[in-house]
Amino acid sequence: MSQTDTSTQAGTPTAAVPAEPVLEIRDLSVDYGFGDDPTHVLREVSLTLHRGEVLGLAGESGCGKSTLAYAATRLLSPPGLITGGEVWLTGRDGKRADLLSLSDAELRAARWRDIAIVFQGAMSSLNPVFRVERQLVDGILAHRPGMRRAEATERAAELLRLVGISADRLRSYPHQLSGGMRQRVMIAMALALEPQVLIMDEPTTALDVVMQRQILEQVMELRERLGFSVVLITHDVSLLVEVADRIAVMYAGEIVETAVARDVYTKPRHPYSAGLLGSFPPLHGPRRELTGIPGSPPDLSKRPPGCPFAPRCAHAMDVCRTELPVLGRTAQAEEGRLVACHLHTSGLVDGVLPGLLAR
Amino acid sequence: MSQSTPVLAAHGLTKHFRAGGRRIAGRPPARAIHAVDGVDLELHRGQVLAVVGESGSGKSTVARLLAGLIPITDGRVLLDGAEVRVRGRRAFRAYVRRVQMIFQDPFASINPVHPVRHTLTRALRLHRRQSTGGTLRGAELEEALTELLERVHLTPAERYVDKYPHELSGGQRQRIAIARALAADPEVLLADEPVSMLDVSIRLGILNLLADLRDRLGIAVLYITHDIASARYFADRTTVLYAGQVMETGDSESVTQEPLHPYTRLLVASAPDPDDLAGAGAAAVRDQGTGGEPPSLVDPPPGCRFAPRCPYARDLCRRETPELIEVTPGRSAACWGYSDREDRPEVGRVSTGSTRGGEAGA
Amino acid sequence: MNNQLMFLRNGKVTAGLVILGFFTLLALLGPWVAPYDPNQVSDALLSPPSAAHWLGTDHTGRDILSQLVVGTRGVLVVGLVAGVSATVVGVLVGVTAGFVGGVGDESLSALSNMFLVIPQLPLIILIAAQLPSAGGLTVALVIGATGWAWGARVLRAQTLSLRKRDFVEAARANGERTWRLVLVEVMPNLTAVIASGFVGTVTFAVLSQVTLSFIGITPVSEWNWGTILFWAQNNLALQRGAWWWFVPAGACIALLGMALTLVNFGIDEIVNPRLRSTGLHARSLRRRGIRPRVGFTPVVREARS
Amino acid sequence: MRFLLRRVVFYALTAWAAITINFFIPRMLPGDPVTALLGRMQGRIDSRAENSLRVLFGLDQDTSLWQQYVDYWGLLLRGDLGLSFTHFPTPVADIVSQSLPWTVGLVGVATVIAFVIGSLIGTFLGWRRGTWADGLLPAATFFQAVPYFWLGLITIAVFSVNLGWFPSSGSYDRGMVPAFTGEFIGSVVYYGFLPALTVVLSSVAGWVLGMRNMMVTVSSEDYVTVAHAKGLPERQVMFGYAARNAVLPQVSSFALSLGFVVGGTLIMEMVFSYQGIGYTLFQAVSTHDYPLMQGCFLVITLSVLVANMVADLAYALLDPRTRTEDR
Amino acid sequence: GGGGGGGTTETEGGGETLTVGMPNGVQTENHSPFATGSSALSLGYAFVIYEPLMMRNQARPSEEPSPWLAESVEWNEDFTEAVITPREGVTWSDGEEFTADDVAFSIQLRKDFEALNTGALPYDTIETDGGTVTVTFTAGQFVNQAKLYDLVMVPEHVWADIEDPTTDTNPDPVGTGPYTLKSWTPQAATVVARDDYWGGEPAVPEIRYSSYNDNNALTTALTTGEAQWGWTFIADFENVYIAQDPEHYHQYAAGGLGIDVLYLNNETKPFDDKAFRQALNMVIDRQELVDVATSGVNPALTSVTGLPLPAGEEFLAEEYAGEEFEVDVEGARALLEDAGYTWEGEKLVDPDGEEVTFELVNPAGWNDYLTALDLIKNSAAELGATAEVNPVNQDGWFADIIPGGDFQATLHWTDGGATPWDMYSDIMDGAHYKKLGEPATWNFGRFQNEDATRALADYAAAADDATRTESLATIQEVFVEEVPGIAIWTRPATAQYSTQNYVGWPSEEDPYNQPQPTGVQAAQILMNLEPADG
Ligand SMILES: Nc1ncnc2c1ncn2[C@@H]1O[C@H](COP(=O)(O)OP(=O)(O)OP(=O)(O)O)[C@@H](O)[C@H]1O
Ligand SMILES: Nc1ncnc2c1ncn2[C@@H]1O[C@H](COP(=O)(O)OP(=O)(O)OP(=O)(O)O)[C@@H](O)[C@H]1O
Ligand SMILES: [Mg+2]
Ligand SMILES: [Mg+2]
Ligand code: NI
Repeated sequence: MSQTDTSTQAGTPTAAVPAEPVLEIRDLSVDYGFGDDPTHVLREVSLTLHRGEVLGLAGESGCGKSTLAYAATRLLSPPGLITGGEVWLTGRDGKRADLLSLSDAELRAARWRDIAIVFQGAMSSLNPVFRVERQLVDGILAHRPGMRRAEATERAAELLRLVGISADRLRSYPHQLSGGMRQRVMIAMALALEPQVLIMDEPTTALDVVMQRQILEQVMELRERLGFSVVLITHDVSLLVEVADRIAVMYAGEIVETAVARDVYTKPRHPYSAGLLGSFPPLHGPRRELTGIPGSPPDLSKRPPGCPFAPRCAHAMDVCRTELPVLGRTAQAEEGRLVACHLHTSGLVDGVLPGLLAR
Repeated sequence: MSQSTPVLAAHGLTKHFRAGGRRIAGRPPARAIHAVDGVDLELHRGQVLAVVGESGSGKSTVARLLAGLIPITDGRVLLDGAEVRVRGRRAFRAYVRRVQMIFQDPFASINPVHPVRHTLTRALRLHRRQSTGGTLRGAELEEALTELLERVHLTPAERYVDKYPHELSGGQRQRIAIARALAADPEVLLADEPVSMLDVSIRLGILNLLADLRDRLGIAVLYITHDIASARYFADRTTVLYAGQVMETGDSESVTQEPLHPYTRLLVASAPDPDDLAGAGAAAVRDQGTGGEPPSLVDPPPGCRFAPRCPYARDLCRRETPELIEVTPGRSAACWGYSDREDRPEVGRVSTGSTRGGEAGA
Repeated sequence: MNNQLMFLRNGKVTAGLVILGFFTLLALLGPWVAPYDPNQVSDALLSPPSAAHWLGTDHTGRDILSQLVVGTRGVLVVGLVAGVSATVVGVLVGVTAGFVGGVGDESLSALSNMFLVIPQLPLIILIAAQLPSAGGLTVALVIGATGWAWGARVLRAQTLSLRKRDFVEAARANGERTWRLVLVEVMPNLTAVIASGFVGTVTFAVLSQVTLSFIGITPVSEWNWGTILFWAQNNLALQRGAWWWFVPAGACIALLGMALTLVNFGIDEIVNPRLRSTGLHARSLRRRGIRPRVGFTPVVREARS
Repeated sequence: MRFLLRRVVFYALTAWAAITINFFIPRMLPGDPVTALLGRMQGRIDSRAENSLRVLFGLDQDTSLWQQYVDYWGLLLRGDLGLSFTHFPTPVADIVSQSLPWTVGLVGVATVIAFVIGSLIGTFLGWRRGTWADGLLPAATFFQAVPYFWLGLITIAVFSVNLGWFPSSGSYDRGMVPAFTGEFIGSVVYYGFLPALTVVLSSVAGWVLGMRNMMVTVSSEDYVTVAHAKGLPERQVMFGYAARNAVLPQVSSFALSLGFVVGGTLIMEMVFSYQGIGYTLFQAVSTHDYPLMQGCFLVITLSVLVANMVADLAYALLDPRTRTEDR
Repeated sequence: GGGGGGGTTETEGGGETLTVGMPNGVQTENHSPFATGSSALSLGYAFVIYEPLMMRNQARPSEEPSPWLAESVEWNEDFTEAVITPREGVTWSDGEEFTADDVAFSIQLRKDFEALNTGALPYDTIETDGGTVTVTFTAGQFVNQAKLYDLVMVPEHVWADIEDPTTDTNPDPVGTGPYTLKSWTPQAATVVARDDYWGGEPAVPEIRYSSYNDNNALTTALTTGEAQWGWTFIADFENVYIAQDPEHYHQYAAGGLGIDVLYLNNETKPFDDKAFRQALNMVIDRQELVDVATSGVNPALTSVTGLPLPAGEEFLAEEYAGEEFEVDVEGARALLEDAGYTWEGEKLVDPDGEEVTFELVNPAGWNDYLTALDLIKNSAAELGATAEVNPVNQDGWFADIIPGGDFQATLHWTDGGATPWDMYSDIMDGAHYKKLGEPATWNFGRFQNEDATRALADYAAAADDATRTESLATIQEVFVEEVPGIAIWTRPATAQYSTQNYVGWPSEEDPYNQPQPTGVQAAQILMNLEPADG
């Protein structure tokens, strides 16, 4: 086990936890497979997004981040199946609705207007046979039936300028744009109706760092201006620490820790979060020794009982192997932090906690 | 810095791809993609050289040129100081016995239809001889196989030899790929983004493995990445590529902490850095208007390739291509700012890292 | 999961294989299990199905069931030979073109595109009609010689993409010989594509041969289902109301073709996993009232298993 | 532009190859037209007349194959396809131009109908995957494998002989003389209905299956999910996004399948006594009428080539990527 | 519907249109009465536009021909000269008068253009002498008289200007016949009755010649009534055709003198042995053959001479009158035994100790022939001989097998003609003899018998009936004794017609000519038709 000594001081949280939730995911469960033996990918996941907030969703590949995002919008493709839970979305008009029990028409209406999503494969999210213009416009017109085409086109041009692309690109086909531009077109498209919530699933993984920064900064800037909330999904924790207000760490289909971004970085509570942070080298500051996490992620279709991280956890106790920890407050009852780990939730004495996790 | 002759060195390495599909016989290629233009590299035993640069900067092309997989347009590759000519299969095999490549994507670089045993024994039989001289087989082969798997920490070996790639995790696959490269007992490993496709938690294992091989076996490693932080962590020296040309080279620590070239600065500033929450360094560079995209590699204009995006660029930069200039011992940058020309631009000495070191440090 | 088992779990494939197996058995045992000699003339001229002749007799009193049974071999052999020869040529041309690239690729794909564009059946008729004896095997070879292009084209595309895959490059970087690259590294990855091309060609070959027999270009003495239809048509089976003479052979052809298509489905589903999932569980989904849709994930709040 | 140029070069090459194959095949193989002609007449021609026929057909002079080839090209370039043996002395060009429009019309219309209907059904099946609609698949595979002629003959037996709803043969009322009148066109449609129906019936299944598979593949593309996420109406997603992209590979296989379609037509024309080019070719083949054979095959190939070019163009129109990229 | 009964449409003249169907596929516009395969010949409308010199009754070949465009044709003693007297008062359809010059010109055309001389008549001189035309030949034409009678006449004033009559398509046909061309499409040609025809006005005002792609399509058209006159082989015609409308549908098979023969290769085993040829001839059941293979259409041969009866009645040698074929397996076996054959088990072994096996070939697709071969195979089995039926490629059969004698046994037809000479000559004439492998025009079985060869030559050259009778008796004797080939069945001219609208067709009861629409007899038949009552 390792010890980094980056910081002992918690920086003040960038934002005090705002009171008003826009998106509340409660006990969402998702299965893959229609057969008799489906894979339970998400198990009663709960997550709250507040107004104006950037919530980072971190976790390694395959832990169910995208699944969560897609399920919350009911966009999961077959064989995905939502087997339980609620997704409460507060619309612009202040009405709250459970996305999972809306009718098709209501859901269609809510989509894009209240909740928009930028996909993981944003490079392939544009229809290759239509011009950018058409793809921007049809989304607008679908929700604003009264609008004239010319107006919609005008709006589309405006959106492109918003993300830093000149309006004459409207006449381009997707393949004529570079990866970064396509990504930005997608973001522009997602912002077309000024939604309440913008979900971005690894919007920059395929891009290089320079481009990544450009795009993310643009989004953050727009957020300031337009005041929407963002769910940002990535497995690049260092990126999240930098841009997110709050971070939720996922592991094997479950949220194992949520806290203010800075806290996750400086004071990870869950052993997995700690391991994650010990896996990437810092660009600046002293070179610290990196340990990574031993073992490999579990196969979601063959989940052992107990804490899914137990087999890789250096601090696993007997109870970890038999009993599934639930997301709850830590023993110290830290503000704004929830952890799913027996070390923290089962009320153990502080002294027993390993150093890093006790900080 | 070069204390000894490098195992593998490249001088003026150049690769032009034909643009616009196939060439029409008899006519000179109409347009060429200048993927790599006059790159110099040196790989030393027991050292890791990182090559960083954004997507499309020619990193993979350099690796493939060094591995002899594609013909060189211009320049020389020297193995132990002797120029390499890989005409013919025998010479090629002799060469790859000493210089091996690891591919970026462990999911794609291992044939899914063959078990691990096939992948590795092929490599062994190609490159190793039996003690009696014949092709490796039987018990000796088995032994070599076990030893190879152990070298990449896949133990116990029996558990893995008969698995198919799809039964292995990404990290395990990448280890198989490395084992395959090690089968030849190479002196040089060309690792083309060996971890970019892997999970954060697994990456480290692979990088540590490579570091371990370097230390134990004294292998020279070319580590290609676009993750500049990992270059700092893992490589002894770092070379920054931009649009097919070397922008800067030097020991990793100083290249990342005190970048000389404006491009390197941009790169370093753009990398996500949890310790720089205010984004000061990034903002500093960004405010200078370094937006925009890399230049087209088809018939690139004269002058510094970074000039169009460079906040300091002068006429000189747009006119003449700068050579690598040794700024401090062991560190060079291809930027007119470090020359002694009259009309040189003023690049200043913006440091992105060390100034804020205290903030992040304990 | 094991690929082979996956293949068999698919109901369509199983159905296809069962039908194929049945016909193969008939092809092998035909002459022994046929109740009569298919050429044996009898007094029961053009009689409808009866206990003695399950599928009735033709205009000279020959037993149709026997003709059908004995004719199975001719059909399958032609299908097989044409399939094999077309596949071999297709693999040679396609894989070579895909692998060598450059001028070689250019000319080989031009060649296969040509063969694709030139209408096949007319060409086959043209050639078959000129041959001194257009027996089953000859026809099979002609079909093979003209029918390889589609497979070659698909294989070329696949090889092209495989060639650029890292594992081929990696093997090359390891110093493997080219032929080994092709045979050991590339080809096994093409099995499904080759198999599906093979099955497709067999279907085409069977239909072509039956058609050629029907229009009388191949010797009508070699029993196959097309020959039966030839006799039936020339003796006005339909006008005489002798459906038993006309319908079974056609149904057999369609059934065989259907079996081959079903098998191809299965292969397709292996190649393209997106085609797989729901097909398997359609019934249980309907029972549970789930309609899998893109864009609207079904929500079922049922007791968790 | 390079894309188009490449295609044009390819088509020119293919045309040349087709013309050459077409010339050589009949010549390389045994048999000669006079004996075939005598055979066709089964004794109605005095065998001593054979010699006069040889003189007539110009088969008695020995010119080298090369010379014949050169002559052949010379004639072709002048638009002269020679004189038919069996319809002696009608120029092949006349026979061909008399029958070609019928085939093109019937096959063209039927194929397009089959393509459209098949693609629509396929779109629907692919979209509704996993529902009862999947039950149609086995039926589709059955129809796909039914031999053309068999289906045709059964349709004749049922619809014209038994029910008497449609004529069993011919392309229009034999009492009519072609003209652009409503009556005549009505007759053409009436006579073309059954043949077209069989063409559609036996080829529609292929399009259904192809389109369904493509729909399934395309439905899981990101841009389709995006379209849903945008809250677009289902029809718009289904047709504008999914089907619009799924149809692209269909279009290119449509082009390539034309060769097969023409093959099928040949049989259809035989069965329905339709006066098309396919049947003419078959007739020419069985009588060793080289000039006619060559003419028909040539024209068939060239029409398939032209259709391919049209489909290529359509593809280029439908898929903006081909317009700028090479290949 | 359009199919059923749609073919009968009222024409302006009041009568019904008569639809003739032919199974010859799509046509190209060519009204030439000369060009083989022209639509006019193929569909048959040439024969209602152009007419022959004399009208023969092909159903009764021995009957004297009746005058048609010629009042008479007189032959000299040795049949080397014919004097033709044209009919008076005949006009061409363009109004010009039909004259002796037209006759001379029409014959001269055949002489000048070898390609038009399909009868291969050895013309010498053609001269007009006032109202008559005298044609001389380089050899006696007794057996070829019919070929001269059948020549159709074309107008000199039209054809004289035509540069190459062999290739001319005769776009605007002018003839003496009862009809003129009205319209032409690739599917059908329509002709209408002339009102100035020399023989009076025909009852059928309009005839449509429809083309069908094959026998089946035509059969369907005939059974549905779409076509009312045609000829094709309809298997089981009673059920398939007649039964559809027993009152009106008829099929008439007019037996001529042509037959189908199983040619036996007289120069290879086993048919080089007369005994085996005779034995096989004795076991073939000719009635079964016609019943099974031709659905009873072709009349069975009864006379041992192979002559079709009753057409050949008067040519029958006294010696063989009333002698009929009989299946006699016992007799055949006895005959074989006498000739030194033995049996090993059931297998027949020839005197050399070899098993007797042979191959029966015919083109694939020749349905009736192949069925017949199958039955013959079974008959041979009764003798213990093993036969095998081997369908071959049609072209190969025509090109190599038949002329080169590359077979053991194969079915082939003989020419008809006005006398049995054609039939016998085709089977056994030594004059046609060619070595095996060299192409022969007839006598494919390579039969050589000096008596027969001489008798055949005598018959053709004879100037008197007595010589002819004598020669014919010799010929028949050789045929019966030596069995050069095995006569199978009569090859009649068959046609189907409907009496729904018109009556007066040739029939069993009124065999005034053979019933097919494609032939010079068509004009005669049409002039004989009358509207049906009701
Ligand atoms: N169609 C499917 N059928 C079965 N399992 C699936 C399917 N799609 C995803 N999964 C499984 O669901 C789990 C979660 O997948 P998901 O895509 O949500 O992960 P993720 O966290 O977004 O990963 P990444 O970082 O790679 O995008 C994975 O283990 C994956 O194997
Ligand atoms: N075979 C090829 N033909 C033509 N152009 C090529 C070829 N291979 C690479 N290129 C071009 O050469 C340039 C450099 O490519 P290279 O793959 O070396 O970049 P890279 O630095 O490895 O990028 P990445 O980080 O995305 O892997 C790119 O512009 C690429 O488009
Ligand atoms: Mg994801
Ligand atoms: Mg690369
Ligand atoms: Ni630790």
